[in-house]
Amino acid sequence: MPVFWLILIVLAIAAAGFVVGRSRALSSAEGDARKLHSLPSFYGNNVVIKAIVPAFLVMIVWLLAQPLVVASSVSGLIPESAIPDNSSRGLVMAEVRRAADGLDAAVASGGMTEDFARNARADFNDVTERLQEAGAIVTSQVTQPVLRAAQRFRVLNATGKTLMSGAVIALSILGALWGIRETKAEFRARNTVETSIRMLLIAAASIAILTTVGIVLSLVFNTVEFFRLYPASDFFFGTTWSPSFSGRGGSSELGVLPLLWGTFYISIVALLVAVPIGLFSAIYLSEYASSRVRSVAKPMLEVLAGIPTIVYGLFALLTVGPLLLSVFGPNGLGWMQAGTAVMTAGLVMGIMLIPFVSSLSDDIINAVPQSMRDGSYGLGATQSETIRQVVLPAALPGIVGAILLASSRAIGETMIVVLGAGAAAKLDLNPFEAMTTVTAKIVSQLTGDADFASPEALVAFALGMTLFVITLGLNVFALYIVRKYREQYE
Amino acid sequence: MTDATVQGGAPAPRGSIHSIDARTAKRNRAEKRFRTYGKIAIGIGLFFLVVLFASIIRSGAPAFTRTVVDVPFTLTQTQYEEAEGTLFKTKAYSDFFIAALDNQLREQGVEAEFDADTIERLLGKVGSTIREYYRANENQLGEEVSFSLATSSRVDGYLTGRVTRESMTDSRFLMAADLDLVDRLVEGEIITSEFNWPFITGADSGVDNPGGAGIGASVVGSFFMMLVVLFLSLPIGVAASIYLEEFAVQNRFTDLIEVNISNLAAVPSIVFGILGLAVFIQFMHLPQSAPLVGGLVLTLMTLPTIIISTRASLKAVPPSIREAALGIGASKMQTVFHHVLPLAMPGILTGTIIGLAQALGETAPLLLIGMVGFVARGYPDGFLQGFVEPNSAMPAQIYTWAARADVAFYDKAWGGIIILLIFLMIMNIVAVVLRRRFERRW
Amino acid sequence: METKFNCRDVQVYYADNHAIKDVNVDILDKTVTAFIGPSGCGKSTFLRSLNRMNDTIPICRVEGDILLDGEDINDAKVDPVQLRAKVGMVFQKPNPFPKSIYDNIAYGPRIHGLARNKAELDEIVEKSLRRGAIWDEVKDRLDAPGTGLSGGQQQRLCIARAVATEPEVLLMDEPCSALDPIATAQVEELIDELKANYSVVIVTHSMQQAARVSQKTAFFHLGNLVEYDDTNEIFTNPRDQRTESYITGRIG
Amino acid sequence: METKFNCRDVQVYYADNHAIKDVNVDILDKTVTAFIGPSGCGKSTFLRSLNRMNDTIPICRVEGDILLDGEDINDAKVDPVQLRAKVGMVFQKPNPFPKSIYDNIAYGPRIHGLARNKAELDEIVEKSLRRGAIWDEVKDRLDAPGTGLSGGQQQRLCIARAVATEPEVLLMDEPCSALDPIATAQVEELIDELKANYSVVIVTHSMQQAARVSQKTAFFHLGNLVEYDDTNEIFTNPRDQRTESYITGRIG
Amino acid sequence: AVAQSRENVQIAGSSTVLPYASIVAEAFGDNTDFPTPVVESGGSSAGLKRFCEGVGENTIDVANASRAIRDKEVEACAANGVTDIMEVRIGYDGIVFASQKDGPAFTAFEPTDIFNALGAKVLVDGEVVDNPYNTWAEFNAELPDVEIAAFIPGTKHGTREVFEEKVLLIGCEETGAMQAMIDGGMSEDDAEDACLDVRTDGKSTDIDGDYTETLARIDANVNGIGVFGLAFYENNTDKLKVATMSGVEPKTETIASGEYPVSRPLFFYVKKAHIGVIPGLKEYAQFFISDELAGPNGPLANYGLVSDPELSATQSMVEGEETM
Ligand SMILES: Nc1ncnc2c1ncn2[C@@H]1O[C@H](COP(=O)(O)OP(=O)(O)OP(=O)(O)O)[C@@H](O)[C@H]1O
Ligand SMILES: Nc1ncnc2c1ncn2[C@@H]1O[C@H](COP(=O)(O)OP(=O)(O)OP(=O)(O)O)[C@@H](O)[C@H]1O
Ligand SMILES: [Mg+2]
Ligand SMILES: [Mg+2]
Repeated sequence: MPVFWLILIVLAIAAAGFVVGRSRALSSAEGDARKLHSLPSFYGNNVVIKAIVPAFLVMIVWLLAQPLVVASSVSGLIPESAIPDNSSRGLVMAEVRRAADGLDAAVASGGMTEDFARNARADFNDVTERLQEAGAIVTSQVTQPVLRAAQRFRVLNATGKTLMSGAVIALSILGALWGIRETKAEFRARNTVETSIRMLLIAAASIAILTTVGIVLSLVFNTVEFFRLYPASDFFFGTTWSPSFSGRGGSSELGVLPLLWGTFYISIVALLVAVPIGLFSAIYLSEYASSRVRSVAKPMLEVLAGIPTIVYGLFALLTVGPLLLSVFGPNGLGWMQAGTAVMTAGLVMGIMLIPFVSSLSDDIINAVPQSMRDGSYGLGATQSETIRQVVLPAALPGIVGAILLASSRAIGETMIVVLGAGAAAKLDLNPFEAMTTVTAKIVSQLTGDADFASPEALVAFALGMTLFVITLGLNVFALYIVRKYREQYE
Repeated sequence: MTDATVQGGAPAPRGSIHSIDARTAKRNRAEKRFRTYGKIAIGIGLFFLVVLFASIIRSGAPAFTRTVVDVPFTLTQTQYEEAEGTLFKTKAYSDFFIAALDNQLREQGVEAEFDADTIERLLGKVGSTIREYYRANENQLGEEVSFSLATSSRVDGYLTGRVTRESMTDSRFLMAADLDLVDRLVEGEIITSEFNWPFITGADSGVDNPGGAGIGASVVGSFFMMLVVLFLSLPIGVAASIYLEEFAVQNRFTDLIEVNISNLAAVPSIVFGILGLAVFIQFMHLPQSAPLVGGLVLTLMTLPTIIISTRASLKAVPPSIREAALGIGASKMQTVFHHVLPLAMPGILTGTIIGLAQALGETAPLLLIGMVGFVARGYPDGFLQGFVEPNSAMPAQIYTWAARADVAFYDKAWGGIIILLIFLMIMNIVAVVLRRRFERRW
Repeated sequence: METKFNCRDVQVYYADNHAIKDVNVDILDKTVTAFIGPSGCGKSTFLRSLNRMNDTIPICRVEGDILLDGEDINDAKVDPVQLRAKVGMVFQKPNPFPKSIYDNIAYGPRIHGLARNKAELDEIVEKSLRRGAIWDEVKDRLDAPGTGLSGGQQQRLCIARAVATEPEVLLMDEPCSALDPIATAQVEELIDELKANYSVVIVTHSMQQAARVSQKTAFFHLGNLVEYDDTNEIFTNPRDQRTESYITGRIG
Repeated sequence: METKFNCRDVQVYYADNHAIKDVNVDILDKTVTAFIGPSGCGKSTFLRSLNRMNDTIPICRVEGDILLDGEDINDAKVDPVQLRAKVGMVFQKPNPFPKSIYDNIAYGPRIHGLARNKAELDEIVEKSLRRGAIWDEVKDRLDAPGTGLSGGQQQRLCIARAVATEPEVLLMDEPCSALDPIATAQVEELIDELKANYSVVIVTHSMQQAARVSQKTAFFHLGNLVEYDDTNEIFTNPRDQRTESYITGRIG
Repeated sequence: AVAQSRENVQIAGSSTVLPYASIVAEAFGDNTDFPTPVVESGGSSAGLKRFCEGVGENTIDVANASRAIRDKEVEACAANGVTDIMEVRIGYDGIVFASQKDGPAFTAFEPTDIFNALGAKVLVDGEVVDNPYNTWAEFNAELPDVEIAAFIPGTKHGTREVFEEKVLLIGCEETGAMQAMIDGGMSEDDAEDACLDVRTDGKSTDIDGDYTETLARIDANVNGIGVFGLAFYENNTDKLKVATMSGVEPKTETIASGEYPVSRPLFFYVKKAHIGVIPGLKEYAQFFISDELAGPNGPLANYGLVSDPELSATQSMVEGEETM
């Protein structure tokens, strides 16, 4: 039975369980819902949860486990001799799977009867041909062991699926019955249901942790490998970043400091653009603008967040860079040598980040109760005084969140840096110099042509890890600050 | 009385409310300045938006027209069999067509110097269109069929002004002299311009075939990815935020989760690609280049944005609302879902809009899970296949086009950006309308 | 009269601030109990302890035993939700939901399943609004937001909302502070009516009101329960000197 | 006594709801004026019109002339900020800022530049808190947030906050609703003291309070100003039948 | 449901090979009944890394590379069970120097000019000093008297290697700087390394993006000179003019004959274990290097690939599934 149908059946059982649970709850209270501990629908939902959750859990585990079990048992059918020298058992198994799929397709398309498929003692050419006719992709002649294995594979899978269907449906019915049995007036159905929801919420929150673990794990091995090849002290305290193309044995200097400095500098410039503009936009939109203006301007600004960063990169390179150059360049103030610089990238990145600050802050500012503003106006404060001294402090946690999000985005941005900031890794104070960031280098080292086992390529993982740890530190600090200055209204 | 006066002090005479006193004037100026800053800020934002839009639209417009050669053509059964017998079949079809066109033009006595090579240079990749047609309509063999076949990108460029005789002096793809023939054919209405439907509906093409490039397939890819992102990141993000903000007790562990989430926001997107490759493809054996995997990776990337904004808006709901609900015997769950969440909805939707917009425009993580490059697989066979069949995504498509040598792809890239922005706006409209319905002050 | 609440050695702290000290009191069923005392003495704090509303204030800590019908409400087994459904509350600051007037009232009955259908719900809403003495003012605008009402109207809306869920005990924190005399009289009438089946605790600053509506009165001062007795006794024959000073208007 | 506010044909609408109808009234300087009337009759609405607080409610529309010292406050030239500095307000629902108690009070003086230095500001804060009759309760916790106070404390904090900016006119919307008799008496004393230099308008539901503190009383009913006269007159000899019904407790 | 068998050939690797692979993949889909292969970009490094991750359907079948696989990579492959690897050379990529069409005339270069302009340390009056030159004319009067502004491939690019080996190193030797360095007490290896150092004072810019970026840089700088692939240049003759190297103009013919020195081979690697398992894999490899496609008149050459004179050897190697 296809999984889709199985899901539908379980859902149907659950739906029936809901109705039964609900009505049983009502009848146990002689039709008077008030005598129940919880709303009747909670009793229904309790049954639904019991009918669905264990059944689906079993189904998922089964679906994950069955291929493994089947594969290991089928794989035993393939003698060592049937595995070509350069191949592996795994690849032959892929062939088996493909042949089994082909048999399925052939049966479905009528090119083969089920009997024939199961007991194809016929010669393999015929089978191969029939499979090909049925549109199955058969790469070469189906061999004896492969065909046997494929047949066994089909049989096992079919049995497995039948067993699974039986188990899942039985479990679902049992679950529903259990839920129905529990249904009595004094049963705390709401609490049970809410506990389940709470579990779900906790599970959702732990995804963040899992992601972090995943990231650390996917970075850490290569990072360790990198430090085996390249001294950590040179990496952390080196002031030069000049990887050489590893083809020549390499005399790379991979000091992270210039990259960190570039990251920091460009992000600061970007935030200096985005935070004031974003914050003032948010203030204007939520406090001054008419609702018409607001309803148009806010989504428009949000479009800025959705323009692909490559467009910003090109915008930096082709428009902003030359513009800055004409003012600060050799023909102007003489501070700038080329169009690509920290300033160029920072400015453009700032533009991209405006909606991160403006839209979120606007929502938060809007959520500050009107009575706070009234209190201030009533004392003769101007609107700006009210905003600065009453509304903004009240909205501070949210605004800090928005700014953190924007800074995170600034740290993680690549395209704009690559195109706008130049690729030079430099430790320099002049914002009109070209610099580059950790992220840009992660991408470029990872997507480069270097030997993947060389420090020049592995450094990408070390860079990722370093950035991860540093931002972690910054976030701890930010959390501390927010806790310290938080003001709670009411 | 006097005592009170001494204590309270007579109010400093404040004068008429019609004439503004010095201090108020000063404060009003500050107010005005503040307000002006706001206007300037919005102005700057919108100004850049307009500038960006203008340049996108200007650069992208040419992608929406194409030039075609309209000619009747007959392919015989023998020619068909001959072509099918070769390895590079489409080339054979193309050659037949060129020969036929050459003949036809000579018969018509077109006044220009040309030979088969000239015609080859003028045409785009016509072979596959012709082959596809006859493979599907074998009964048309020997009949005259009228084809609209794409010209080469240089002819396209010539008609839109990108290419001139001067600019082609050193090119071996189109000789300046070839343009005489183009002029004649345009006069004879054999070459015409039309709206570039294949661009909107088609899939990617090889680097030597800009005329065949379309964004359609990757729009579908992005669509499926966004479905995954929306249906995973929104519920998970909101659920996580609710747990952290409303249920979790403040302790080291929740602090850890909190810091973790903000930290995830700062993880470069390509690192999510590394994670996705390791977890979804290598560990979970999900198919490569599939929107499902892309969607999962982008979900992980979008989650922090949604969580941070949702938490901020949950925090902003005044406690009195919660007390009111709890006070009449609502459970915490009911309080949150019935009262707090609706009030936090605008912020949640904002987070969703921004998060999804970001996900929609992101290329880097897709680089590692195989959605960037050449994924010209056309449309998926069905809804569920849409998630697992190899496909590209709009930003990835744009990114690859922008890197190609032929400038015609550059137009396509900008055209693709226009489509992406249209997609983005359609996606946003729903959220923006919803958000407005939830907005209220209390 | 049975005891409804049985409070033994109740202490409440806001962080370090010891707001309620050693309070022992028995609150009777089918009785109106008035809490009086100067502003800031802990009336609201104690009231909120009775249905565990203080749980929502992170810095707040409650100690001692509070038994409702003999069961400890602070027991881990107790579901605060069920407790609060039984022990309803009207807050000192009116806090209508930012929803329509109708939905404000209907919310409680809906989550507690008090109405089988829309007609019954309509009926409950109307009855509650009438009992809250606000029906006439809002009957034409049940769809208008509850937050767009005048201060006094909001207060009555909150009373109606609390009554709609039919709690066994109703805690009212200065329910008439923003009401005119007539509305006050109507609310007092309601309290009187409720008394027949329920237990009502009311915080008030008006001695007259306390004297009018309550059978028992508790006088709080600086976190201490100074005196608890029949209302008559308290007002005519206070035992503690502080009580006397307060009711005669000498300490605040 | 000079006229402070001169109101002619004032109308206030909330969207379609005609909340204030044709109100004509002269509010005198150095006088306490009481607004009385049943809940929802428009007292707060009218009070808020006097310092243009209704500007902040988008659906609210005010028509007619309101002259302050002969100058139209709704004139385009008028800066509402300056107006509100002159005409201070205590709201019906206490709304302390989410700041420390000190900053709550210091906020007004700071923005109006009433203190030259920290010492002066400290002095103003202390004086205002004393006048708000709350100094003793909070003097040890000036750094604690204003939102962590009891209901009555918050109300007094808001009174102190309004007084700290030294307005010429003080509008008080039920300033004593959450206060015990002693605190009420202290606030009434403050009002009395303010009267010497300022004009005070107070909304109250307590006839006694109106009678005690005010020289003039206005009675509102369903958005109309029914009667406006010397307080004595109103309470002893009301001209309108509705006034009489109200003060004798027959209509609400 | 997820454990479906893969039907398409999955390819990843060098972005230099990507254009050619895309041409072939499209034609392969159009001319056969196999599904169009998926070609991912991401660099030779990432491509080979994924190639070496193991055998099986969840790994790629073909890795494109703009350089030959390294021994260490072969070892890493073997460690993961990827042992039988077919190396397929598809042709050569010519690397050219080009400047703005309307810019000053840089039309004739010698490697020495490039070295003098870009080397970190050059030989001036017999001494090795930090590169002092600001304009081209300062060391070669025949070159225009304009500011040096070069855009060279970043160190992530395979092109960089060719640039270093075939231009800088030669220039270094020819100017005598290398000898001077060795004379100054450096070992030969150190001197070679020093020759390859590029000045960091802003006259030379590393480009980490692709040629489009280089083009954009040159568009924005009249005096700029950049390094491009031949194919890219040929597609943009309207914006760029190309420089000769040692008097030879870069063309597919001159590069194929070896007259023009700066070029590199391009490869793809096939996992032999996947042949016969992944439908169309061998057919794809054969199709790629068929005369019709990779020959001198095929679409790849037409696009700018310098076809391999020894193509037929490669063809028979693929036919026989010979591994490295
Ligand atoms: N923000 C608002 N939006 C819509 N209607 C309102 C709003 N505020 C008050 N009203 C309505 O206007 C009328 C007058 O309200 P107002 O607040 O002035 O009454 P009030 O006299 O102050 O009453 P109370 O003594 O209860 O505070 C009432 O009917 C009220 O419902
Ligand atoms: N959330 C809080 N955080 C800190 N302290 C609080 C909080 N709420 C009340 N307090 C303090 O606890 C004490 C008792 O406050 P409570 O609100 O119980 O007084 P009350 O008797 O209700 O006064 P009122 O009549 O003014 O409402 C007061 O000193 C008050 O400042
Ligand atoms: Mg209280
Ligand atoms: Mg009012």
